[in-house]
Amino acid sequence: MPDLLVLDRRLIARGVERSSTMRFVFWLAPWVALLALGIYAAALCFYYGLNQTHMDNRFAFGMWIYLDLGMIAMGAGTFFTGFLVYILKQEDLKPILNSAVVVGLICYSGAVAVLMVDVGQPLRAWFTFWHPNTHSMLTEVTFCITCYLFVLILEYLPVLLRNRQLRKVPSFLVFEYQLHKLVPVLAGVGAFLSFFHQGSLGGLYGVLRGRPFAFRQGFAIWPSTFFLFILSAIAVGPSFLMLVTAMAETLTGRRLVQPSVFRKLGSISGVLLGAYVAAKALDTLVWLNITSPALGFAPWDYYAYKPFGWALLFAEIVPLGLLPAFLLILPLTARKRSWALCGAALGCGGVLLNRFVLTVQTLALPTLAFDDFLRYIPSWQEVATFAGVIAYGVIVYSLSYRYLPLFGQAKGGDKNVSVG
Amino acid sequence: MTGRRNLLIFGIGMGLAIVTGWTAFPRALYVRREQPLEFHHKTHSEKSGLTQCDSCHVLGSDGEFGGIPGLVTCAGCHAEKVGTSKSEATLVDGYIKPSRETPWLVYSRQPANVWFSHAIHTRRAGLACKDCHGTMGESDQPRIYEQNRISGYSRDIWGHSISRLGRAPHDGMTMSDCEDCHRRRNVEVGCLGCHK
Amino acid sequence: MSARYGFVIDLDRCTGCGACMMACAAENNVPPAPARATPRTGLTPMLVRKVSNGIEGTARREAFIPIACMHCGNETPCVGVCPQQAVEVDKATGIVMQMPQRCLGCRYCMTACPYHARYFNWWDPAWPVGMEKSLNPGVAVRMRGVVEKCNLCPARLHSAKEKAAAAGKKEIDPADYLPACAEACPTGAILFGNLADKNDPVFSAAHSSDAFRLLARLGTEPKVYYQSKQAWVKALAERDSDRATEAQHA
Amino acid sequence: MKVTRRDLLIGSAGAVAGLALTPVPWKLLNDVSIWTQNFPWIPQPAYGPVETKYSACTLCESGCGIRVRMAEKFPVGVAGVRSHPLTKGALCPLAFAAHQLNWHPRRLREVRHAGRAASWAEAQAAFQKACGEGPIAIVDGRPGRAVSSVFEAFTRKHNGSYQAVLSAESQALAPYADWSGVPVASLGYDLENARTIVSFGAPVLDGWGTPGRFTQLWSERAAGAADPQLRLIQIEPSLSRSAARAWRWVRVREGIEAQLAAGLARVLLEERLVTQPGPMPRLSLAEAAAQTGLAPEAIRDLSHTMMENRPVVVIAADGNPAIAALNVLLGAVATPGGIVRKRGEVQPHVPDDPVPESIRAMLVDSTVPWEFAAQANAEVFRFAAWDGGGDRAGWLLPAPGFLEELTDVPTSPTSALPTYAVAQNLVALPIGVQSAAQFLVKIDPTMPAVEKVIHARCGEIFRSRQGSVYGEHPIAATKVDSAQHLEEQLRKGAVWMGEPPSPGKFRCELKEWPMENRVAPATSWATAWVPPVFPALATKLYQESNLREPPAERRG
Repeated sequence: MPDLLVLDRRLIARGVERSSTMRFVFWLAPWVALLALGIYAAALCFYYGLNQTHMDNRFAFGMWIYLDLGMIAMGAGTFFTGFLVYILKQEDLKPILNSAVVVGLICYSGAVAVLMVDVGQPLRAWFTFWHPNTHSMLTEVTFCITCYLFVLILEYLPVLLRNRQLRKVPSFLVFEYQLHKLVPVLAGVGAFLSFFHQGSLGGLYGVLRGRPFAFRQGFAIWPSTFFLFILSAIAVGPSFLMLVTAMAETLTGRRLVQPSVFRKLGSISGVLLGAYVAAKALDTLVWLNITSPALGFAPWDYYAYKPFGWALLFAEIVPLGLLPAFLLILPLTARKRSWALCGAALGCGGVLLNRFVLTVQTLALPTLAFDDFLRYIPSWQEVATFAGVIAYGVIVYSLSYRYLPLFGQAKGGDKNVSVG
Repeated sequence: MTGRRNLLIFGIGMGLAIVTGWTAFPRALYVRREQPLEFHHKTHSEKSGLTQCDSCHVLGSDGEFGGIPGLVTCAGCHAEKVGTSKSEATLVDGYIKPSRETPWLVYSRQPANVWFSHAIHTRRAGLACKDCHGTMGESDQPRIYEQNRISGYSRDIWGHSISRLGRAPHDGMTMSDCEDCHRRRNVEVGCLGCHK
Repeated sequence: MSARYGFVIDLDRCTGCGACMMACAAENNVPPAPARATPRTGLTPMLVRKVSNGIEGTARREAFIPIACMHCGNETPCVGVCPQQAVEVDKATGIVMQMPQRCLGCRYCMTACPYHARYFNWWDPAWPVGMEKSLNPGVAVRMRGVVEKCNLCPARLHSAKEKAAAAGKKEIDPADYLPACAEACPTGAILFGNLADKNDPVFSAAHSSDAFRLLARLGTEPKVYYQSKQAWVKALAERDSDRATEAQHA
Repeated sequence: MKVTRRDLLIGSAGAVAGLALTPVPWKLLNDVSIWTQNFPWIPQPAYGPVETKYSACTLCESGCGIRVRMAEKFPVGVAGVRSHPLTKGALCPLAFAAHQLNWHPRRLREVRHAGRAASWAEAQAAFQKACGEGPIAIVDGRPGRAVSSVFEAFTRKHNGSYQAVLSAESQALAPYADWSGVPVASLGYDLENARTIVSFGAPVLDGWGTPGRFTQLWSERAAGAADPQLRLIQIEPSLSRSAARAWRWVRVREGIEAQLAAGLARVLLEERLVTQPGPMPRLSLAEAAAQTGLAPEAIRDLSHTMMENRPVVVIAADGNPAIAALNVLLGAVATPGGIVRKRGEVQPHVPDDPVPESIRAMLVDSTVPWEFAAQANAEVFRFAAWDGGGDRAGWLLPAPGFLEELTDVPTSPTSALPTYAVAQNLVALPIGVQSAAQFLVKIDPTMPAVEKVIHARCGEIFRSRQGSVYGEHPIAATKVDSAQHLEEQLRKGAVWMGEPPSPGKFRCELKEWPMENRVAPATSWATAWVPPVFPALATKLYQESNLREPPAERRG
């Protein structure tokens, strides 16, 4: 125990004050427990197979895919801020960059982990690289996500290497310095990769000719959802960063970034969200009136089944699309932190709802004339596995915050209930 | 100074790994097993005057391949002990008398998910046995059967060179070997053309 | 010349006995259900579904629709989506082939199939002790965690090919290749043949006025045709709006 | 020089880098994937060559022709035989997985007495003792077989009685037998010549009679057509498979078949729809209508429809005499398209002996349905290949399973033509398993062996010079050169079929209209299926799909 204390102290950067070791341990404990539970649930799935879930032949994708899509969308803030800072030279966003990298790393590694549980034969997953089917959106996703995960790790390294202890290793310093010069390039590559897989995640469902509820016309090989996903992801990415940072701020009770950064993120989010909602509405109209009828599916059929009525579509576009866009654009509300955060939350909610509709509702709706609407409730193993990933995220973020300079060298001590 | 030392240590670790990986690993990967009997293709073809493979490894009228001849064929000559070898005793007392089929270890046995038709490859494509089975027919003692500890496959499937470089044409029976041959003869078959 | 194998199933002749399902499962070494399996987690490469005209009382009519893989010939939904080429349309036969040994079990193809004709191995395949001796040598048992479906009884095509080769013929004798379900049907409702061959009975049957295909408007050109003289059965081909409004009121 | 922890770290880093340049990671990755493709715990099918045999299914009395694929001495596939004259390649759904039955968890392999393990010797001794004390009875579920005559001979010799448990199809023919004196086994339905078939709840399209015979007739002449050659009218309370596919479905109340028959008879007689007069039912049309839940008009229409295109024949689900009487009234007895008498010498249906009040011991053959309730206080010797569940007092004797026993297959009850087939023992009998015939021969060596009886019957058929033998290609019996050859053919899976029936030959007298109220036995979709268990794959039909309702509890 004592040497744990010593180690903990040694790892914290000089001149930075963090909460007491005990307090930190208490904060982590429940999350570690949750993570353990998640690992146990995943182990069950590996050992007994996917009969541990409540997915079935008709609901072949379940909660995991939905939340993967959600997480990846939220993680979009990383590559996008990187893109803004290094490519569009928005230097003033730099302070949140490190934090953004951690968030991205968590979202992507978490998603990949869950995917490995989700597939029936993880030991053969590498076949995708050996025998890739270049026409498959999933191949695109797999390649991009894996590559981007490496990029994220490379982006994370310099942050990691600035840890007080690691700095002591001279060669590491050199390495970090070199790496740092590389970061803009990485940001560029990351942006490129992410643009693509955010898109291909959307394409995943847009190409499903056999599921007219999800099927969309598009440009070249990409259905419209491909572009909508990119747009929606980069729209709410910054919002999510706002939320995370705000959360960190409340938990640590410290100002971690300047309000100006918040406002900037907010306005970017708002504008993009507005654009997205417009595009989304247009796309919906085209689909309802042209695409779907052409495949022999009456639009109102989709919304005939409760609880997934028209309300869902409305909610996605107006209260969770237009409204947050305004909240984040209009100076009146955008200047107010609370309103801005509220807008950010709504925006994220809207995109999460969009992912839900595309993954879950698509599978719940019948295709054959003599089929019925399907129901699916995830099993505890599914929920636990995912909860484990959330816990993993919290743990990684907390550790990174405590031992690494996430928001520049934020000096000064923590105030109230602090966790970092 | 330290830099060079580190480099040295790094190199040593690397060297060790490479050497073991190329020498010890292949040995460790395969378990070596004896055939149940000392069967000599050479002796049998000389004694019986049967030189054609398919005079023992028959092809049925509807193209079904007989594989290794059953005990009945052996019993034709070995109903009683011929010679005094230990293996002879095992054959007669261990298998023929209790009429137990000989548990041969088949070097070229493909997994259950592979469908290979000898009829198609010999009759239609006109391949010779040795094109795939090499000089099996002239063997004057049974090879040791090497079985992959993980996949359970015979070593003949992967081929004897672990790197698969510079192999004899008939050394190796992996899917890519089949594909190569098909590509050379531009024979196009789908997955289920060879899988079942 | 390349064949286009398919079915023409006469729904008026189907009594829903289930012989096709049993014959299919036995031929293809499909394992029996574990205790927890349900109609939604089962393995039924050939599945007979019961449908009705939706009326209660004496006016009620019921029919049975055998559903196997439709072997779609255009924009085959499951082929494009598979990330590692575990599904392909065979050039020589038009069969949509599913390769369990290549499959990683991502189930993307299952979400892509509008006919729900693909099944996932949720459990390890298991038979009562000794029953493995009753397995068909022509077919490999699939492992847990992969997708499987109707591959049109490849084992039977294999032996047909082998027979042809042994006889020195290039083309197989059509009589030698009949999938288990078609062979098993006691009323001859399941007609199997080469849709590309004008002299084949399925060709004329598929082009008869009573023939239709399920969700034809998706444009996937399924190679399984259905046939019925009854209007309400034909109406099941497409998902029309009445049923939706029906559901609205329900 | 001193090796520090740092050195170890760097060294192993080097090792990791080095390994990447060796086959280790790559070959392992590959082999592990191959391992996932052949998990060791997944069963492997047989490897050897496959041979095809022909035989007859013995799981119910239909005796369908089957083609069996064998690998490594065990059946690996069952299919129908197109050239079979009666079943024409059709089988019931369960038959396609019948080869799994011998491996069923409920398979009996050891003698059990009062729920505990026992030996054949004990069972033999016990039965011998019982025979000594007498009287005994032998219950046969499928009369007319070679073994049936062994049973009969045994009972004759050891002051016992021979009892037969008849299938619903045979029971339905019993009234005609009573009225005409023609044995049930000699009667049959000439469906091929009928043009209207009225089924009183008989599952004519779902396992009734011989699978394939009527279903194919129906699919060729009736399916889907608005005005079919062959009209099927199904009278049933619920929309069964037969009702769903019938030309007309008449929905009636439960258990009022007799009343409806009476109502129809009234209309037929009053309106002179039938030529010959018959006894008038006591029930008035109004009463019949009230009890059946149909409008009088509906009953009148129905009787008119029945007469519209003839010949018409009525099929009962069980031995309800009122429905049989309807056939007599319709003139559907001893006429083409009705109830006919099979031509030639059919294996005599062994008549039931009168059952003594108290029976010392009862030997129940494995062909008797598991539900059969033996007479109380009799010591029961039950032969069965599978344990149907429920704790049974007395002896449970492991009988041969699917294809494990040489037996003959007499004519299926509904058939209009006599048939004869032999089922070979294609599979070796497991240790500890014995058929009832073998058991009896052990007790009384003078009993004829089944082989002998079959041989004798083949001789009779050869001498009768009737019909044809349906092997790969049918040949007239007159062309068969010897009884020996005929027997060989049959043992190889061929089936003999006699000449078509000639009209007349017997009459049914109706003194008065029979009015017997009985509730037809509930027919499950596998009632004809005698084994008390289902093949493992049957789960496809009810558990893994909604095609069929789950079978009753006793099913394995």
